[in-house]
Amino acid sequence: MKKHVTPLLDELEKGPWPSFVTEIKKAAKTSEMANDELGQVEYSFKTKKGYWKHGGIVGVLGYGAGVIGRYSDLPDMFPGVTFFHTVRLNQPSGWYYTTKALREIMTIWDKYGSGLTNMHGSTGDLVLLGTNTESLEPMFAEYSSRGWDLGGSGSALRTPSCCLGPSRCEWSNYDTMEACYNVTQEFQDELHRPAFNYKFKIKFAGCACDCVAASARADCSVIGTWKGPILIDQAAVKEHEKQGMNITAEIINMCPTQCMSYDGKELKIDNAECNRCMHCIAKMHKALKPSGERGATILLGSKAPIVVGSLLSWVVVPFIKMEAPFTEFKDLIRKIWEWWDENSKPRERIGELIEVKGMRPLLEAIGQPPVPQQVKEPRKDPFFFFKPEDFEKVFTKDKY
Amino acid sequence: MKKHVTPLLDELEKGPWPSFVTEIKKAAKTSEMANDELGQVEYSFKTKKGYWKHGGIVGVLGYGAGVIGRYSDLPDMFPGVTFFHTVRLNQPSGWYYTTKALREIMTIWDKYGSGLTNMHGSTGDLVLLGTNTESLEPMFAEYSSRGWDLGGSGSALRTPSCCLGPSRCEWSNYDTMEACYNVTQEFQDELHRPAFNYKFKIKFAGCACDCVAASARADCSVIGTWKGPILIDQAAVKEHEKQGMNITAEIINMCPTQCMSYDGKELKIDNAECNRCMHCIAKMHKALKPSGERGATILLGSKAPIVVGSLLSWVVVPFIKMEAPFTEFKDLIRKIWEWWDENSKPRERIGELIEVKGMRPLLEAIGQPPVPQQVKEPRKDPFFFFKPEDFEKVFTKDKY
Amino acid sequence: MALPKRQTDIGPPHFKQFLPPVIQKNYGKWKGHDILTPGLMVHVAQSGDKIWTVRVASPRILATETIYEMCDLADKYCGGYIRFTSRNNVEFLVSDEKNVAPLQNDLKAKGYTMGGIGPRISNVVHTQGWVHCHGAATDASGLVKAMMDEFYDYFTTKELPNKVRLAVACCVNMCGAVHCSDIALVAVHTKVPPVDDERVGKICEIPTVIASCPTSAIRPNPAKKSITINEEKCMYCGNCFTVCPAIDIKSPEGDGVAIVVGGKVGSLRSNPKFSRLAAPFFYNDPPRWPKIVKAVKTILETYAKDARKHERVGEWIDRIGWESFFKKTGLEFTFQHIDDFTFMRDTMRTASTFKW
Amino acid sequence: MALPKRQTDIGPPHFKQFLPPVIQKNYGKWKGHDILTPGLMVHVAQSGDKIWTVRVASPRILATETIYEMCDLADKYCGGYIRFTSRNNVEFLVSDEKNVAPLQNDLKAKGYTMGGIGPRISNVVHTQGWVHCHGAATDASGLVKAMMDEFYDYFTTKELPNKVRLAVACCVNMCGAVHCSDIALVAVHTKVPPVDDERVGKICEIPTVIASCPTSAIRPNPAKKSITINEEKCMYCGNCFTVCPAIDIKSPEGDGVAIVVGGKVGSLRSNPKFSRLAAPFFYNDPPRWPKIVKAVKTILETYAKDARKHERVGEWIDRIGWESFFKKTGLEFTFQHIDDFTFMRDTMRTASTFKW
Ligand code: SRM
Ligand code: SRM
Ligand code: SRM
Ligand code: SRM
Ligand code: SF4
Ligand code: SF4
Ligand code: SF4
Ligand code: SF4
Ligand code: SF4
Ligand code: SF4
Ligand code: SF4
Ligand code: SF4
Repeated sequence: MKKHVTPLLDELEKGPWPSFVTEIKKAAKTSEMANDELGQVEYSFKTKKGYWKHGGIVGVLGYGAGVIGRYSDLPDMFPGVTFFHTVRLNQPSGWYYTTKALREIMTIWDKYGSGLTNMHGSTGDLVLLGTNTESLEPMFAEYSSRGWDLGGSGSALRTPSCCLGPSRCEWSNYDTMEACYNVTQEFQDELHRPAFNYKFKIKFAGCACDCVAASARADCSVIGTWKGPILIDQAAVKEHEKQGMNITAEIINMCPTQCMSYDGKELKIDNAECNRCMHCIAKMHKALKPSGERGATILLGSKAPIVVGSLLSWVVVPFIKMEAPFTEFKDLIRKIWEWWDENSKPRERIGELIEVKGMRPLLEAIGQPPVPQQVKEPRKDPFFFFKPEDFEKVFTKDKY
Repeated sequence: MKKHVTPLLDELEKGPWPSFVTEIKKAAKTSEMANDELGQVEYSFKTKKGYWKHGGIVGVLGYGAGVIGRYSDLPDMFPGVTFFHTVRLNQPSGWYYTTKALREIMTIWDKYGSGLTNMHGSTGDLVLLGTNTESLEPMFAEYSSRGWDLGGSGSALRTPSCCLGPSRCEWSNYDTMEACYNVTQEFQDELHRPAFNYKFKIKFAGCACDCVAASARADCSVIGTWKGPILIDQAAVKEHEKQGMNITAEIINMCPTQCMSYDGKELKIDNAECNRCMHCIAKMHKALKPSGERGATILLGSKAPIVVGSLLSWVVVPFIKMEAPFTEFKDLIRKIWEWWDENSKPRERIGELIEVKGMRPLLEAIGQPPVPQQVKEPRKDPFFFFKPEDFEKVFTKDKY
Repeated sequence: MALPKRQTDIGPPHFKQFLPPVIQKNYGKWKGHDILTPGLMVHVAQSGDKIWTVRVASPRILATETIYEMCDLADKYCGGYIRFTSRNNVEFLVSDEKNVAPLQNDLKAKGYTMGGIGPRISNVVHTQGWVHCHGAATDASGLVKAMMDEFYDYFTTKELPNKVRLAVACCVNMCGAVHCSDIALVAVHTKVPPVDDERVGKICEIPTVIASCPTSAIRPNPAKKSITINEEKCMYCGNCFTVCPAIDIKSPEGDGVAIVVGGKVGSLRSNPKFSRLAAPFFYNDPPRWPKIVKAVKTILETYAKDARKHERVGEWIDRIGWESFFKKTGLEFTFQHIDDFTFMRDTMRTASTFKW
Repeated sequence: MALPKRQTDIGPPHFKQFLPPVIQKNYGKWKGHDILTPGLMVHVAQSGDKIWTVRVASPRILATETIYEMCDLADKYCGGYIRFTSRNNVEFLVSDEKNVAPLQNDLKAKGYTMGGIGPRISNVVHTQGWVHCHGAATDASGLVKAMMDEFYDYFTTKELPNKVRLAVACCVNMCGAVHCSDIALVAVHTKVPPVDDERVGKICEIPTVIASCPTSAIRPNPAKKSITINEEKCMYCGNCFTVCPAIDIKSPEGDGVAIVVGGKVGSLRSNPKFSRLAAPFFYNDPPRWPKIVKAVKTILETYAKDARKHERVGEWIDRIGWESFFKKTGLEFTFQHIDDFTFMRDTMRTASTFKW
């Protein structure tokens, strides 16, 4: 095994933060692939350029997704990375593992791959970093026989992910972990065999804190929320104060709807005006908690900038019950896909399509009425479309 | 003269608000035109439809602007309005008149037109409502010989207008009235002979109250502002309080930058943080006033919705001195026009063009540097253009 | 009679000659003002000089007869000076305090309406309507009269949290400031316009017609030397009609009025704001459009009751949220309220933080 | 050796088997939590049961060797349970309080970094970079390491007004949450990509290439069975390269990194926000990109000093205004900061209300 000289990368082993270079070197001790990966990365640092190619589609039999083909541009210099595909293993909900399971995964990986991983990828997968084409089938046999399946890639449903929700958090408004598992199981075909016009991501967050960044990077963002008042433990309010909290500055003045008051004795919330932003609850976590009916808000469309600029997800269904077996949610997703499929062009995400077509056809397709909760503000320019039935149903009402 | 039966319009002579129907009837007593106008409007009320045509271009010799040709669709029913053009007389700055001047204008109008006016049109002109084609020349001779000229119309500079500013208001940061007059005089040719690709409006407001709605309906909005601290008369603060003002609720809490404080004794302003919104000054007008250097912010682009949706004007020059003879401002306007002229398509307003081309070419054409004051927030998507000189001038600086 | 000698490019007369002497003297040197009544204010100069302003409502369409009468009053009490405001009210400028009350009495006697100063409704900025414009989908003066009869007290006496600027536009060209008014009416068409192919060929410039359409609904129809309108894409703005009269946008059955709210132009407290859709459509119902007036009244009174002092309509709505606005006013939220023009993305809600 | 029997469409294993018993028991019945130190928190169930979480930094690229080591620790102190966070930290889940301190000591001894909980910097969400991606305009892991060495104390000890979420993306595809992070780096190309006409014809689908361009800069070049790029319109996003490798976007001289700031995804206080441009371009300067790190540090420290408690970076900037942000950080405002993409209109200032 050729030892690469890596003066630039060596610099990145200095300093207190854990070093990815050290990790690559660890793997390079036994893996030719990892060793040449080290060499190629050093060369990139030297020349300020990447040397990876996309390649043809590679994968396992019967699947169109789960493996990203990757090839070095410099196979002569770095033969170990001539092929350097990544494998996306579908992580368990909430990224919980037993050491037994984790060791098993790693042992198989040491056998077939570079020994390098991403724990985890941005979408949520357990990413195995670098293997060659012929290893894919046997490796998949080993993983799948032990209960592990591949995640998504390409124009498919992407591996859903979730915050840890009810497993360790007091604020989860629905069972994010079960929802993520159950929905992933339901849509195995959509996950493994790209049949969409582009990718579709689902992320489950238990509350408005959004610890899985669903609102910014999921075509479908499921954000838990509730319908009842915020319960107040006045003694605990005092306790927060005693521990140094300036309740007026930190809570009252920061409440976005200005629906709270505190006179030094009693904390009051005008619940009808509260928009459930979670600020007071999160910061005064010992004193306040939500109550009443639980469920989620469904938002659609967020994505990265290409092609029309980055989008955040938009409220489509203000409130939906999220209870196993999540039938209502699954039906909704199916209707959304159907409409998306019928109307989109290749490489058009759902958010982009909604922008092109408008919210109305989507809402009609999924059977949702228009409600002000969907908008931050109504339209400004008086360029609106009417359908004949609007006149019959709406504008002949007594008030029009 | 045929007396029209006007049961619907008669309804609109009831009620306390002054009635336009009464006005039309007044004029109809002596004017055949006004009489048939009454009839046609009644007919519109009955059939819920307007009956005016645009027509060919009409006007006075040597001018392409100032008259709007208008013809009835129902000349047989209402022969008096077969021709019913409007004439736009350029109002004096601030809409001040002597009765002598006003009478003179009206007398001429009684002679040639319907006796109906709009005091004033939305752009600001003194609008004379309804005359025929052959009256235009003699009428113009009478008006112009007495010192009155026509306003703008069509693809021309439109009649500039201004708030009354220094004539009666304590807050004017520059002489809006003189600026409006002087600039109108300077650009007589552009006003009378449409040579632009579309209309161009200029409105002058003396401060951020914007009493002439410049920010929403002028291609060029000139909003007065200042650079010094707000002077506080603490005794007058007390006076406001005594007269019932809740200083905390009405002033402190409403200051958008939260840069004010009041402890019941002294009102304080952190002037570096003040954005000069005028709220505290306007509501506590006896206690507070601006001080220091005066001038204006130049904003470009506002317009009504067609074609790209309504626009508010955008800050282009954060601060400009506005002192007679307004050379700097006039040069700026000329440069803006030049760029607009070279780059726009027919019927493309300056705001629309800026949106198509981006701010950079405009700023470069008028010699303005980019400054954060021009934006509410920087761009989000990393889709930016670079020019070679940016690397030379900016990105080779020590910090890049 | 021979005509006087014609002049060109002389521009407007210089305003100075029209200013009352006290203004000329104190020009640019005003110290402050006091709103004494809804129809009367006084401005005080640094010199101590004062000028009283009596503001009078105007229907904007004025017959010369009325203007002569106003001139008479101005002669009697104002030294022959008079002005109009940016919202088309008339202002009598009184330099001598003694003249204020007699002027007010005389105005009252002659049936004039004083008011509009301070935190209340002033005159309605509006457009031509059936009185004079060719594209009008409603009448503007009629709507103004119907509204202001109803809101009369808000001009003459009653106070509101802040100024409420009303506007009316008779088509989406919006000649006025409808797009940035507290409460405004804008007339809309709701039917795809029929095209008179023969006339299009004769009187219209086809590329201009095609370019005029905000939604790119117009395509050339070379066979007929005309154009065709894609019915799916047309949102009846009438801009094609503006550039080509052979496209007949006006329809007695389909034309009507929308209500938009929450706009402003000044920068006090919050920046200028666009008006946004409150109600997408009311059938034209002249002469008094009772349902529209009622809807506007509901909005106005909900604001009057609910807003904090100095909050403009749009600021109030921003504080309570649009979902509360619809709840409190009882206005129906429809598909039309959801933006589907270019800038939809900025109007959609991106969080679960709304009120039920 | 024979391979085990292959299965398909089994999906991920059910998570329940991976949950520590105390979590299984108290699932969905947690009462509250306390952050004890930056690297340690405890969650208390309604039942009174507790679980301690020790959070450890990870470079995300982990060799199996390291994972085995972590497994050993989890076996020793956590009953064999371990998890990863949504920001790629490792969490050791301790059910028995007695094990907390020994675990911490052992972790320290082995050189692990504990921290990231509470109002401070947690791990950096990032992408592949030169390590694995074909379009990368920089390296992601390298930038992360360079930054986090500098901000180490903000992970382990120092407090900030609120959480500060850092992210790095190695191209504008932004695999991560750069577009909504408090402070993030995004790599950009700055040169119009040369087109290999011969290869385009062979390996690319021309209509897809044309459609891929956000600015419509690409036109067909039928003569060469290729495409041409309009240099005026191209903003080097590389999307054409994503769909067609014959367009060579990567350039050692032209590639570099921009800094964006002020984004967030949660809805506490204010709605989710997009990140916005703070600095458009720094040349790639591996291995430690010192100027970028310095610029980020300036932003971070200005925020730390200036923001109110609980304010996120974007909320702080919204309060003080972007003009103040540039003034206080000393970052240069350039033409690139002014939006010239589709949604420019919403980013321009529409009032004279700014700070000098
Ligand atoms: C591995 C991963 C980054 C990472 O280091 O974690 C990744 C890597 C790639 N992404 Fe991504 N994306 C990854 C999460 C994301 C995310 C974040 C998320 O899913 O939460 C985004 C932003 C959200 C979104 O979907 O918009 C993202 C937005 C993109 C885009 C832009 C899509 C768009 O509509 O704008 C592309 C471009 C494309 O699809 O052609 C892309 C394309 C790619 C490709 C496939 C490009 C390519 O062909 O080389 C990258 C493969 C790199 C490689 O070396 O394996 N990746 N990509 C992430 C997936 C790991 C996993 O499965 O867990
Ligand atoms: C473990 C994790 C969830 C998971 O499934 O993995 C998690 C766990 C908790 N989050 Fe989170 N958050 C986690 C990612 C996030 C994210 C997502 C992200 O960063 O990509 C966000 C959104 C950030 C944003 O808005 O851009 C997030 C925004 C919050 C907030 C809101 C902070 C704010 O005021 O804006 C809270 C509430 C708080 O801190 O007061 C919160 C609170 C919490 C609590 C206190 C919830 C609880 O009661 O257990 C947890 C410990 C807090 C801590 O780490 O300081 N968590 N949290 C994630 C840890 C990531 C890490 O390693 O650092
Ligand atoms: C008379 C007046 C309305 C009024 O009742 O006061 C008016 C009347 C017309 N406007 Fe206007 N506009 C008038 C002020 C405005 C304003 C307000 C302003 O100037 O402050 C606007 C909005 C601001 C703006 O410019 O965007 C305005 C935006 C339009 C538009 C839309 C322009 C656009 O770019 O979106 C058109 C359509 C056009 O130009 O073809 C238009 C076109 C028209 C035409 C010429 C349409 C036509 O050919 O019939 C109208 C002539 C009506 C007539 O019967 O004379 N008018 N127009 C106003 C001019 C009087 C004056 O000179 O003082
Ligand atoms: C006479 C007039 C200027 C002119 O050149 O004609 C004028 C005159 C004054 N305005 Fe105005 N404004 C006039 C149109 C406007 C407009 C334009 C419009 O309505 O189209 C606005 C912008 C409205 C908007 O933002 O949409 C306007 C927004 C203000 C404000 C800001 C109110 C606010 O808090 O938002 C003030 C300050 C105040 O009232 O405290 C103000 C204050 C004033 C003061 C007190 C200024 C002064 O010291 O003299 C004047 C008397 C106030 C009053 O009428 O209540 N003036 N004022 C206009 C009277 C119109 C009318 O007949 O009612
Ligand atoms: S999103 Fe809410 S429920 Fe989920 S982990 Fe974060 S705070 Fe808990
Ligand atoms: S959840 Fe948010 S809106 Fe509701 S009371 Fe608390 S801080 Fe206010
Ligand atoms: S805009 Fe300002 S200066 Fe002009 S009249 Fe209004 S308040 Fe006075
Ligand atoms: S002018 Fe506006 S920003 Fe300045 S102190 Fe007064 S209220 Fe505050
Ligand atoms: S709003 Fe429309 S119909 Fe009314 S005057 Fe203006 S252009 Fe004519
Ligand atoms: S009415 Fe408007 S939308 Fe319809 S075709 Fe004409 S221009 Fe286009
Ligand atoms: S951000 Fe770009 S270069 Fe980096 S991993 Fe994603 S697609 Fe590849
Ligand atoms: S790099 Fe981007 S902007 Fe340039 S041609 Fe390719 S897709 Fe278009």
